[in-house]
Parts: sequence; C-alpha cells; structure tokens
Amino acid sequence: QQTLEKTDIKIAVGGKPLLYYLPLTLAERLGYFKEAGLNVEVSDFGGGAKSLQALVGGSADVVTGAYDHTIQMQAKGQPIVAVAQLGRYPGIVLAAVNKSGAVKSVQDLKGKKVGVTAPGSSTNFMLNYVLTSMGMKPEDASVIGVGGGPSAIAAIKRGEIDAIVNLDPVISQAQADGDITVLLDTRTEKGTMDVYGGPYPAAVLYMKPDFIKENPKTTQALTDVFVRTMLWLNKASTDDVLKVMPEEYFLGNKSLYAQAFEHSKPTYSPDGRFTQVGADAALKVLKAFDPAVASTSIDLSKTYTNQYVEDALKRLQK
Amino acid sequence: MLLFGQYAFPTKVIRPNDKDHTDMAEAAAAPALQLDGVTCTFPSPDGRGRSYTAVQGASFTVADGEFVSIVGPTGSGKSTMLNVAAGLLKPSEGRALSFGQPVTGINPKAGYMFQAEALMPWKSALDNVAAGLEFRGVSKAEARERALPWLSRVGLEGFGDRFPHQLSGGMRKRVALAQTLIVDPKIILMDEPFSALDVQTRQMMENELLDLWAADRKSVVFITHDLEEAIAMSDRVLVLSAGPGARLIGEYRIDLERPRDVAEIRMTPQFLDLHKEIWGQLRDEVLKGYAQTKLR
Amino acid sequence: MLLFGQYAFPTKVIRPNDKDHTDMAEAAAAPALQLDGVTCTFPSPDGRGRSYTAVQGASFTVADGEFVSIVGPTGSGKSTMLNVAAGLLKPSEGRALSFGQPVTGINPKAGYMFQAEALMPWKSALDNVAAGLEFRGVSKAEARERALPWLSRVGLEGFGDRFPHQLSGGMRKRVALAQTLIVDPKIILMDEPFSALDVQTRQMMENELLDLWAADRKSVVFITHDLEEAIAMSDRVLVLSAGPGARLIGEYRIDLERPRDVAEIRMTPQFLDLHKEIWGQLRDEVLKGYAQTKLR
Amino acid sequence: MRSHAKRLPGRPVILLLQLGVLIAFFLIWHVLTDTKILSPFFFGTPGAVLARTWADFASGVIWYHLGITLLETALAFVIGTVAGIAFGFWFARAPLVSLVFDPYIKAVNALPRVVLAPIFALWLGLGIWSKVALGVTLVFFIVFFNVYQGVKEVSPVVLANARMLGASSRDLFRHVYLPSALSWVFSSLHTAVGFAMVGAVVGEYLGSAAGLGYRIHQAEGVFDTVGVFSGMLVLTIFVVLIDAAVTMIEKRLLHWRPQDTSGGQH
Amino acid sequence: MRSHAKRLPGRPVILLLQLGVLIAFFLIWHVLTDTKILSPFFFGTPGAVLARTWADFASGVIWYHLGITLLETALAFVIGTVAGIAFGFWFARAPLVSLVFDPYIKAVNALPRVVLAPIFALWLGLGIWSKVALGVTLVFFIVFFNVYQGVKEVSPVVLANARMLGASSRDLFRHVYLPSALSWVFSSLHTAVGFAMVGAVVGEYLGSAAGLGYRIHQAEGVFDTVGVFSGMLVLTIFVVLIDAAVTMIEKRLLHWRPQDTSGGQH
Ligand SMILES: Nc1ncnc2c1ncn2[C@@H]1O[C@H](COP(=O)(O)OP(=O)(O)OP(=O)(O)O)[C@@H](O)[C@H]1O
Ligand SMILES: Nc1ncnc2c1ncn2[C@@H]1O[C@H](COP(=O)(O)OP(=O)(O)OP(=O)(O)O)[C@@H](O)[C@H]1O
Ligand SMILES: [Mg+2]
Ligand SMILES: [Mg+2]
Repeated sequence: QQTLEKTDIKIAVGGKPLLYYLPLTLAERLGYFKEAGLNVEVSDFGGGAKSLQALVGGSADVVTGAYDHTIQMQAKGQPIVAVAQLGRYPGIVLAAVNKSGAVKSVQDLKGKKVGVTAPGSSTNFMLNYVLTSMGMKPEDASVIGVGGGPSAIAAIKRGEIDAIVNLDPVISQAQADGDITVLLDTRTEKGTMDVYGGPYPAAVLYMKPDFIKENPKTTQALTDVFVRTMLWLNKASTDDVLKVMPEEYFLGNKSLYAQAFEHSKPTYSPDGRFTQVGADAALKVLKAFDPAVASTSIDLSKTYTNQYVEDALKRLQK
Repeated sequence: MLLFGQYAFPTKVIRPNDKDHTDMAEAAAAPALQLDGVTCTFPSPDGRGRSYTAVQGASFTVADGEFVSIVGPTGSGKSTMLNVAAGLLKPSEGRALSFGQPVTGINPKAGYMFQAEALMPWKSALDNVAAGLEFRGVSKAEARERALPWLSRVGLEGFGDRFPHQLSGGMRKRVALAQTLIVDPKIILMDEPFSALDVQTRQMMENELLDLWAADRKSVVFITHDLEEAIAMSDRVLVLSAGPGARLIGEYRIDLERPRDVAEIRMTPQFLDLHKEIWGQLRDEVLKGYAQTKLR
Repeated sequence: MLLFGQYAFPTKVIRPNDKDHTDMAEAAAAPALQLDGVTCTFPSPDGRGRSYTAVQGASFTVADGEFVSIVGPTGSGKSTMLNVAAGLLKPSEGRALSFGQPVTGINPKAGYMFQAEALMPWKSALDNVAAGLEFRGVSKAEARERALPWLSRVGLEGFGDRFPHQLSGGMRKRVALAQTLIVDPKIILMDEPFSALDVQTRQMMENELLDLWAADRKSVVFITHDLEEAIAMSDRVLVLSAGPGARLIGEYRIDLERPRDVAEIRMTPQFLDLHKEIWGQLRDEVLKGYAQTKLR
Repeated sequence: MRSHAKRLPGRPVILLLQLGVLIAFFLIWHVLTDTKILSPFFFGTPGAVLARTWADFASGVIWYHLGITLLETALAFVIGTVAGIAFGFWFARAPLVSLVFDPYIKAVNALPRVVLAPIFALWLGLGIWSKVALGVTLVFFIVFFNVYQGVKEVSPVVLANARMLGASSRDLFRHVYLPSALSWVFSSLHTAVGFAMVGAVVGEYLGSAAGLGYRIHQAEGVFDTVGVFSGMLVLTIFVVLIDAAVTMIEKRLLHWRPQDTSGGQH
Repeated sequence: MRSHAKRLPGRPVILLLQLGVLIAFFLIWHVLTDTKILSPFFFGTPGAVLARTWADFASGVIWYHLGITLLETALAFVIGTVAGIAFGFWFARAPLVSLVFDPYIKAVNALPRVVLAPIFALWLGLGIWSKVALGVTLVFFIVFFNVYQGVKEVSPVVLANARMLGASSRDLFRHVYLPSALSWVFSSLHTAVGFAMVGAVVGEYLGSAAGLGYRIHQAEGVFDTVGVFSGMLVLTIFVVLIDAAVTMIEKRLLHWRPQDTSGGQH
C-alpha cells in the first residue's frame, strides 16, 4: 500500500444516527477506515449547516453532508468538492397529518401549517419546490421548524401542523403509529423523479479542493472506504445491517429501525457515482429558492468529481 | 461587699415605697416579667472548643407597672437577659414568664429598643416610626399621621423624610425610641436608649419617658451604664456581676418620691446616699470583671 | 449668652496654659488639623427639594500634640466635621488642612474611631485589631502578636477569637479603640468612643488614652456628649451650636495641670468652675436646637 | 458619603465614550474582515450587517418577528422572575422544605434545557409558550438562588426589631425581607433579562414559525452570515433597552441607599 | 440569635425525607407512564432509565464520556468564575469603565450562545475547548453581575474604617470587598455550577465526538428516550455532587456569620 499524506482524519456529520448518514456508521463499524490505514474521529453536529461550518473553519477535514452544500458554497465563494455519493435520493417525505385532517393532497397545502426540519433546510426547499410546481407560491404555506427528532413527533401528535416534510426515522415512526399519510415520497426512484425530475443527490462525501490537492492519496483512500461501503450495502440484507450497527441505535425500538432502514434502502447510492442529471436537478431547486445561488452562475463540474470513485471501482470491482 | 445567692434577693432598703405595689405578694401574682434561673451559654466562636456562659442562673421579677433598671459592667450579659425577656433568645436553662405566660416565641406584650442600630434602612424616619402601627393593621396614611406627633415628641419634627443613613447617631436613637413607644407595649425593654444623646436632650427624653410611664403605668426594664440615670428613673435597680457567668448580685429599691424631675432629683441627699451605696458595689464588680478578662 | 462670628474665636480663658503651645503663633505654624470655613450641605433625601446645611463656615485649628474636644447638641454636625477632617467627606465650601497639607483624599496622618459600628464582621476581634498593621505591610503573624497586648489593654484578653456579632456593644467599641490606636496615627479622631461603656470601664479607657497621648504627644479630636469627660481630658473644648447650619460658638481653654486622673480631677474646684461655665452655654444651645427642630 | 472621589464625567461624555467604543468595535470588525484576518464567511462584514439591519427595519418585515420574540422574552422574564422570587422566599423562610428540596433544585438547574425542547413542544405546542417555558427555566433559577440568598442576608437586628414591633409573616415579607433582598433581586434581574432573551431565541431556533431566532436559523441554513449577525444585532439593541428599564425601576425602588459607595477612589 | 425556632430534624431524617421525595418522584413517573397518561415514547419509563444507567456504569462505557463532560464543566466553571470575579471587581471599582461598558456587557449576555457555537468551533476547534467556551460565556455573566453588585453592597462605614486604617486598593480587595462580597459570589456559584454543566452538555449536543451531551444527542436521534433520560440522570447526579463541594467551601469561608438568621419562625 502507498503511504498516505495524512492518516488522522476528522470527519464532521450533522446527525450521525440518521439513516441519511448510515454509510458513515457502516464504514466505521465494518472497520474499513482502519483497513485503509486511516484513523478517523467522527464529530457529530446538530445539523448539516454546522458540520459544513466546521469544514470551512478548518476544524474538520471532510464532511458527510448534503450535496446542496457544494453548490451553496460555490455561490459564497467557498469552493468545496464532493468526491463520493452516498445517497442518490433525498429520502424526504411529504405527509399529511391525520390528526389535523386538513390536508388530503398536495393541493390542499395552501394556507396550511407545514412542519419542516428547519427553515432554510432541504426539507423546506423540497416543500417550496413542490408548491411552485403546483402553481402556488412558497409563502402560501406557513412553515414551522419542528426539528428531525422527537419534537417533530410531538408536533404531529398534538396535531399542531397540518402536514409534515421530514426524513426517517421521524416518518417511519409516525407511519408506524398511524399518525400520517404519505403524499410524496422521495425515498424511492419514482417519488424522486416525480418531485425533482431527476435523481437529486442526497448525502455525499465532500471536502475543500485544497485538501484534495494536498492529500490526493488520502482522498483516494477515503473514497475507497465509502465506495467499498456502498458496494457492501448494495448487497446486504436488513439483518446484515442490523448486525453491524451499534446496539445503541436501535435501543429505542429495533423493529422500527429495521422498518425505517427498509424504507430508506433504495436511497443509497449503489456505487458512489455522481450523475450530471442529479446535479442539474439540485441546481434547479436551489436556484429557485436560495437567493445567493440564484444570483451566481454555478459551475457544476467544480462541485463534484467522479475521478476517485471510478479509480476505486476499478480496483474494488475486480 | 455583699453577695447574694442566685435565687435570693434581700431588698436592701425595706421601707415600703409609695407606689401601688407595697404588697410584694400582689406583684408576685402576675408579674409583667419573671426570669427563673436563666442561664445563657453560647457556643464557642469556632463551633468547637469551650462554650461561653454569659449569664448564670439569673432570676428576678418585674411587677406590673414597675420601672426596673439593670446596671453592670460592660459585656456582663445585660443585653442577653433582655433578649431572653423579649423571646429572641432561648435560655440554655431556666425560663422567662411574662404576665404568667411562659415566653416561647416573640413576647407579644413587649416593646424592645435595641442597643444596636435596628431601624429599617429602606424606610424614612417617619415610616420607621409608623411601622409598628402598620404591622397592627392601621392603614398607612393613618399610621403616618399618628407617627408625626411622636417624631416631634423626640425632637425630630422636620426630619420625617430622612433615611436612617442621613441622620446622626443620636437622631437614629430617638427614632428608635419613638418606634418602640408608639405601639404602646405593656412592657418596655430598653437597652441603653439614651447613651448616644447629649446630656440635655437626654434629660428631656428621660422626662418624656417618665411622663409616659406615669400616664399608664407600663412596666419598664431599663439597661444603662449611667448609674445616676438608673437611680433617677427607677423603682428598683438590679446590679449584674461581671462575666463570665454573670449573676444578679444586688437589688436596690429606690424610694424617691414621684413624680420626679430627673435633673432636680440628682441633687437630693437621698439620691446621693443611694448613689454612693450602689456605686461602691458596682465599682468593685467592674474592677473584678476587668481583672477577670485580663486573666482569661 | 455669648455668640461668636464664624471666623472669630475669642478664647474665654486667657491664662496661658502649661503645655508646649504657650505661644499661639507656634501652633499656627503647622497645625495638626485646620478647618477653614467648612460648610457641609447635604442634598435633600428625595434628591429634589431643599438641601440641608449641617455645618456652616466652621473654622478651627488643632495644634500638634493638642487634645481638643468638641461638644454640641445631638445632630448638630460633629460627626460631619470629623468626616471632613478624615477626608471622607468633601466640604461643599471651605477646606481642611492637616499638617499644612490640604486634605483631598483619605487623611493618611489620621486615625478615626467611628461613631457607628465599623468593625469588619468577617474578622475576629484579634484580626480586626491587627488589620491596620497588616495594611501597613506587617506580616499576619507579627501583626497578630502585636495586636494581643492591645486587646488586653482594652480589657478583652480572652476574647480575641470572637467575631464582632459575638461581642457585646461595649466590647465592640473597645475593639474599635484598639484598632484605631494600634497603627499609631499622628492625629486621632474619636467620635463618642466611650459612650457605650460603663462608668468604670470608661474611666480606665480614658486614662489609658491620656497615658498614650502623653507618651508621644499625638493630636486628638474628641467628640463626646459628656461635658465632664470633655473637660477632664482636653486642652481645649469647642462648643458647636444646634443645627441646621451649626457653627462653632464657644472655645474654652482647659488649664488644669497634667498629668490628670480623670476621676480625681472632677472633684477640683477649677474643674467645677469650668463645667458650670460651659454647661450654661451648652444648655441654652441644646434647648434652642430642640426648639428649632420642633419648629421646622 | 460624598467623598473626594475623582469626579466622573457627565452623562453626555459617557454617552460619547460609549459611542466611541461602539464605533471602535465596528471599525476593528471592519478592518479584520476587510483584510481577511477574520473570514467574512464566519463574521460577515459590519457594513453589510448594518445595511441589512437597516433594510429589515425600513421594509418592516422585522417588526413582526421582533414583536414575537419580545413578547416571549417579556413573558419568560416576568413569569420566571415572579416564580423565582416566590420560591426563593418560600424556601428561605421554610428551612425544612429548602433542606429537603435543595439537591433537586440544583439538579433541575443543571438539566440542559435544549434536550427538554421536545417535551416543551409536546406540552405547550409550537407556539410562543414552549419558548417562554425555555426562558422561564433559565430565568427562574438565577432569580431563585439570589432571592434565597438575599433573604438569608437580612440583618438579624433589623429583623428582630420588626418582629418585636409585631410584624406578622406577611409584614416581615413586605417590610423587611423584600426591601432587604431587593438589591439581590435586581442583581439577578440584570442577568435574567439576557437569559430570558436567550431562552426565547434558542426556543425559536430549535423549532418555530416566527421570531428572531427563527430568522437567525433561517439565515444560518443558507449560510447567510450577514443575516445571522443582523439578527443578533437587533437582539442586543432590544435587550439593552429592556435592561435600561430594569435599571430605572431599580433606581426608584432602591432610592433609600447611600449614594456613592462605589469605592470612591482618590 | 439562637431563637425559639422550631427544631429542625437531624441529618438522617433529612436524608430520609430527601430519599422519600426521590422515590415519590420515580413512583409518580412510573405510574404516569405505566398508565400511558404520559407517553413512554416521550418520557421513557423510570425502570428502564434506571436499568440503562446501571448497565452503562456496569459496562463502564459511560465513564469516558462522563469524564470528558466533567472536565469541560470544571474548566468552564473555574475559568468563568475567576473571570467573572475579576471583571466584577474591576468594574465595581472602576466606575468609568463600568459606566461605559455597561450596555455592552448586557448586550453580550443576551446573545444566544447556540448561534455562536460555529465561531467557537472555528477558534477553538472541535475538542473540549469550544464546549468550555460555551460554558464560560454562561458562567461568567452570572458570577460577574453578582460580584459587581456584591462589591457595591459593602457597608460604607466598614469600608471607610478600613481606608482610614491605611488599607491600599489591594488590601481593600482582600480584606473588605472580597469577604463582604463572598455570600454574593457563592449565591452565584450555585447557579453557575448548573450552567457550567449546561454549557458543556449543550456544546457537546451541538457538535462533538464524545461526552454526555454527545450521547444524549445520539440517543435522541434514534428516539431512544430512555437513553436521553439516563444521560440526564447521570448529569444531575454529578452536578449535585459538585454543588455539595461548593457548599462545603462556602460553609468554611463564611463561618464568621451569625447562625440561624434563616427566619426562625415560632
Ligand atoms: N452570639 C454570641 N456568641 C458568643 N458569645 C456571645 C454572643 N452574644 C453575646 N455573647 C457574649 O455574652 C457576653 C454578654 O454579652 P451582652 O451583649 O449581653 O453584654 P452586655 O451586658 O449587654 O454588654 P454591653 O454593656 O457592652 O452592651 C459577652 O461576653 C459576649 O461576648
Ligand atoms: N448623608 C446625609 N444626608 C443628609 N443629611 C445628613 C447626612 N449626613 C448627616 N446629615 C445631617 O447632618 C446633620 C449633622 O449630622 P452629624 O452626624 O454630623 O451629627 P452629630 O453632631 O454627629 O450628632 P450625634 O451627636 O447625634 O452623633 C444631621 O441633621 C443629619 O441629619
Ligand atoms: Mg449590651
Ligand atoms: Mg455623630
């Protein structure tokens, strides 16, 4: 094996236990980092924005976060590059809250209260995009940040919101309790195509271009780890995953976790490759709602690279 | 020098006095105040070590309507005894009775003018005087109105709106005096009330107090360092020995006629005799106390 | 009754006194303390309204080594003048000089025994006495050692480990006395230092103070309500008029021989003459003051 | 005592000095971000922040959010303060209760309120009350501990005097404990004002539909640092105003104290 | 004064009562969750929480996280307290500085620290120091305001006396201001201990790789309410222990005060 420029890597993530970031935990638990000669420390943050800030500020080396960030940061003059795709569908679900009963279809959202994880987050963008594509304006629904944890469940149970846009495990939990009716589901290819018109990339592994320039071998090693994980995940059964994951993660409710995983399984990228269509879809959405992105011309080719994934696949798929 | 046992107080002057408690049995019926073998022991400063017994087995009674002074060397335990009478301090041994009732909490029949500064610093002089009435449910406006004449009685008519820190030491004492007297307590406990006053003001206050006392025969327990004052004012003077373990060692009945003028009475030969007699005992006691503290 | 202008103090007794300032010019050279037309006006209690002028154009000097007493009705402004001398209060008009230096901050040559309680409640009696030495850079151990004899000098030998709240009123005063004297100030300001003490203890303390004063001729400004005490101790007695706008209205040179014993000297005819003379003036003044406050 | 203290400059001079500090602050901020010593990504630039704040006020969008946040702050402040004072007095006057509950009070004080946000949301919904609750849990303890201590510090002689004058428990409270503890209460209020605002904003930040915290979070979501700092600027302006009101009340209620005990150096 | 107060029961009785309160609390919790009046999804069940806590300690996994959190708490507490005392005294003794900076201190106190977390991470990295910083910003203000007020409350007569005795500024600090302000300092420390812990935990909660806050965040992410409450339980146990230490030091340093001024009812 070639010698790496840097072996101590600080990874930042915004919500490690979320299924959105499952590949990171898997890679860790499968021991792939160690095998690659990497010594990683995973710092968990309250949200994707914070982990990104840790990267920009220099306290983290790489981030597993939303692909959106690479576009948003280019608009801010802070270039970052995604080197591997972990999720190919966003996994965001728009559902009606049964207790309120005010929403039966997407058209009913007008004038209703909709819970998103946080204002300005990808769930909010998804909602906005859906509203516009239905010929409404984003302001037509009143958006409430409810978080992505028990507080979202609390909001559903109290019937304080008429609809919710959220991710797993909130959605699966609410579904299991029979509290919501799913209207749009981007955990599947069909749902994603319906909403975005393309495979909207979700979680990716990104870093600063400087880091790649200074540590090409380390970057390759990191990409190798994630590609390997994606390949493993592609073939793994639910049981395999449950066996690998740390027990704390399903202390809450093991069957719920299994169920949520099965719902989310299609969202994981099979091999780590990016597609141009996906990037286009993301840009289209962001341009519509992020004023900073809208006012800049974005060079998508600088936001991701398939170079390291291809290299990894060449070696790993042999 | 004469020394008395703890529970025995032979009156040194046996002539019947001219007031209404000629019959000693009557006073015993329901004395305004009765201390019964009161001993006060304080824990040592550091919480460990030796404790300090300030007062040892003190017993005396104050009849209804009687004016009793207590004199004794500084630090002997006069204030401590007054605290017991007021119900602020629980004696380690013995007990206090007030009008036949054991004193277990604050003595509701008593008014207490403290030796230390005790005015409420956040109330003006007038409000300080009015406080006791307010506590008795009198409306604020009425309480103030009734406090005004009291202020002028203690010579502070124009000073009602001053806060305590804006008054001189003697003025504060006079506010405290008015504050104590306005609520008309059955038994008045006074701890060196006039020591911060100049002689003239002091005599006025003394006469004021005597008038008040004569008008509706309250009981008064009066602590002072000024033996002349004690004799001039009282029916009886008690002498406390030096601490530690201070005991009552003398009791003198003052049979000067009433009403008295405190300034004039000092010139009478009777007064001078009494003064000389008590003075002799007190002087020895103070010297002994002083020697004792030097030794300890 | 005699009344003097603000800046004119004819000495009522013109006999030369027996101490080292027979020559009045000498004392004027560098007096220990000089107040020059000092007026002290306090803002009214509520911050608006009339202000209150306590002292009006007071001027006097205290020669180096002189013992001066100030007497006057309660609330006239004695403490206020002492505060000016100590540099704690800036006079509204006039100025204070100490040994020729204008007093602009704390007067470093002065020791001040306050009328109010001023002990540090978190320090034991011994540490309170030792504090001044510690402030002067003496090590804690040495300061305590040097404080011990002072404690016994004021008759509190066994009480060094008590905290102020565990001492009686008179004991606290004596601790304050030791605290002030231990640092050996050139000029001692004392505000009713002995009023909480019984007569005997008081005389001991008075003699103690006179001994100390005689030993190294400090200057003393002594406020008291006890005219006998003032005369017995001092070289000169100043009489302050009643407030508001109190002025110095009398100055009496006391030419009793030294050394004196405060108890014995009271019996001499010279003393009684002086007492009678000053008393007359003071009495009038107090009565006037009392009438005034009643009127206001 | 009015001492020989160095005269403090008058109000206008003080205001000028305060302004100077403010300008210096913005200048340093400007220079540091302009020279890229501080990254504008994290620190914005003062010019942009001021411009944004101005625009927000000019367009009026901010008033609605500001109103909600101020309402929450005020409610949290008042409820927390009243509860803190009430419990503080109760505990100080009921030694058994205080002894028994002491460890629990301290334990609750140490709970990270952020974690409790879902429970507040469950009980109180997503409206203003869950934010108020967060603020109350911050304000309450600060006031509580100070009142508790303030009551214990009452001069024993003054207390004994009032009791001898016949003061009932209620009288003691009104005439002795309360006035004596007031400077403690106000000291805690100065901290509490800030924490009430923090509680409201963090509550909004964690989940809400309106308020300054909501706006800050929204700005943070799109990496709009200028928006974040503009939000904080508005916050601080208003907290200073509220605090000035507290100080005014303090001055009125504590007007009896000797002035100029502030150390009067020479 | 030792008054006729109702005798308080002895230490063992108090402990028993405290235990009683604890058991009652767990019992009520148990009954409420058992009968589903409170949903176990949000409130866990006391049995499960205790079992989990026990298991965590038995297996030892918790010690590492606990150690980190306690270290952060201790550092935040010490640094915040020392800085608060130092600045409190400085401001109280330098009236001009305090007048000029007063609004800014209050403004900073009102900033929501949560928003500042990224800046702390930027300056101090992701290790313990960014969490310590968060705790310090909470602790500092609580201590600061109390020390400031405590210094202003010094008895003017005692102060004047010490100055007349020749006390220098340093002497005044050591012999007058500090002892006089101590009860204020300790009152604030009781609040500050809790807030130091809150700062550390919230810091971890917002972004970290270890610590109790990290564990609580992880548990919350997978709806593991039992884990959340177990984490909070461990927190509270330790904050009570730290506070007991503070109380012990307080008792020693304030031993000069009159005992039993606590209101001594009859
Ligand atoms: N709380 C206390 N702890 C310890 N000792 C105390 C306490 N209170 C009083 N003492 C001691 O009890 C003794 C008597 O005190 P007390 O105040 O009764 O004296 P006193 O006769 O009033 O003296 P004075 O004339 O000086 O006021 C003193 O030696 C004092 O030190
Ligand atoms: N801070 C203040 N504000 C307003 N008035 C004050 C203040 N300090 C003192 N005075 C007033 O000044 C006058 C003189 O007070 P001072 O304390 O000097 O009297 P004194 O001669 O020492 O009296 P005493 O013998 O009673 O101690 C009093 O009328 C008092 O009310
Ligand atoms: Mg006494
Ligand atoms: Mg005076």
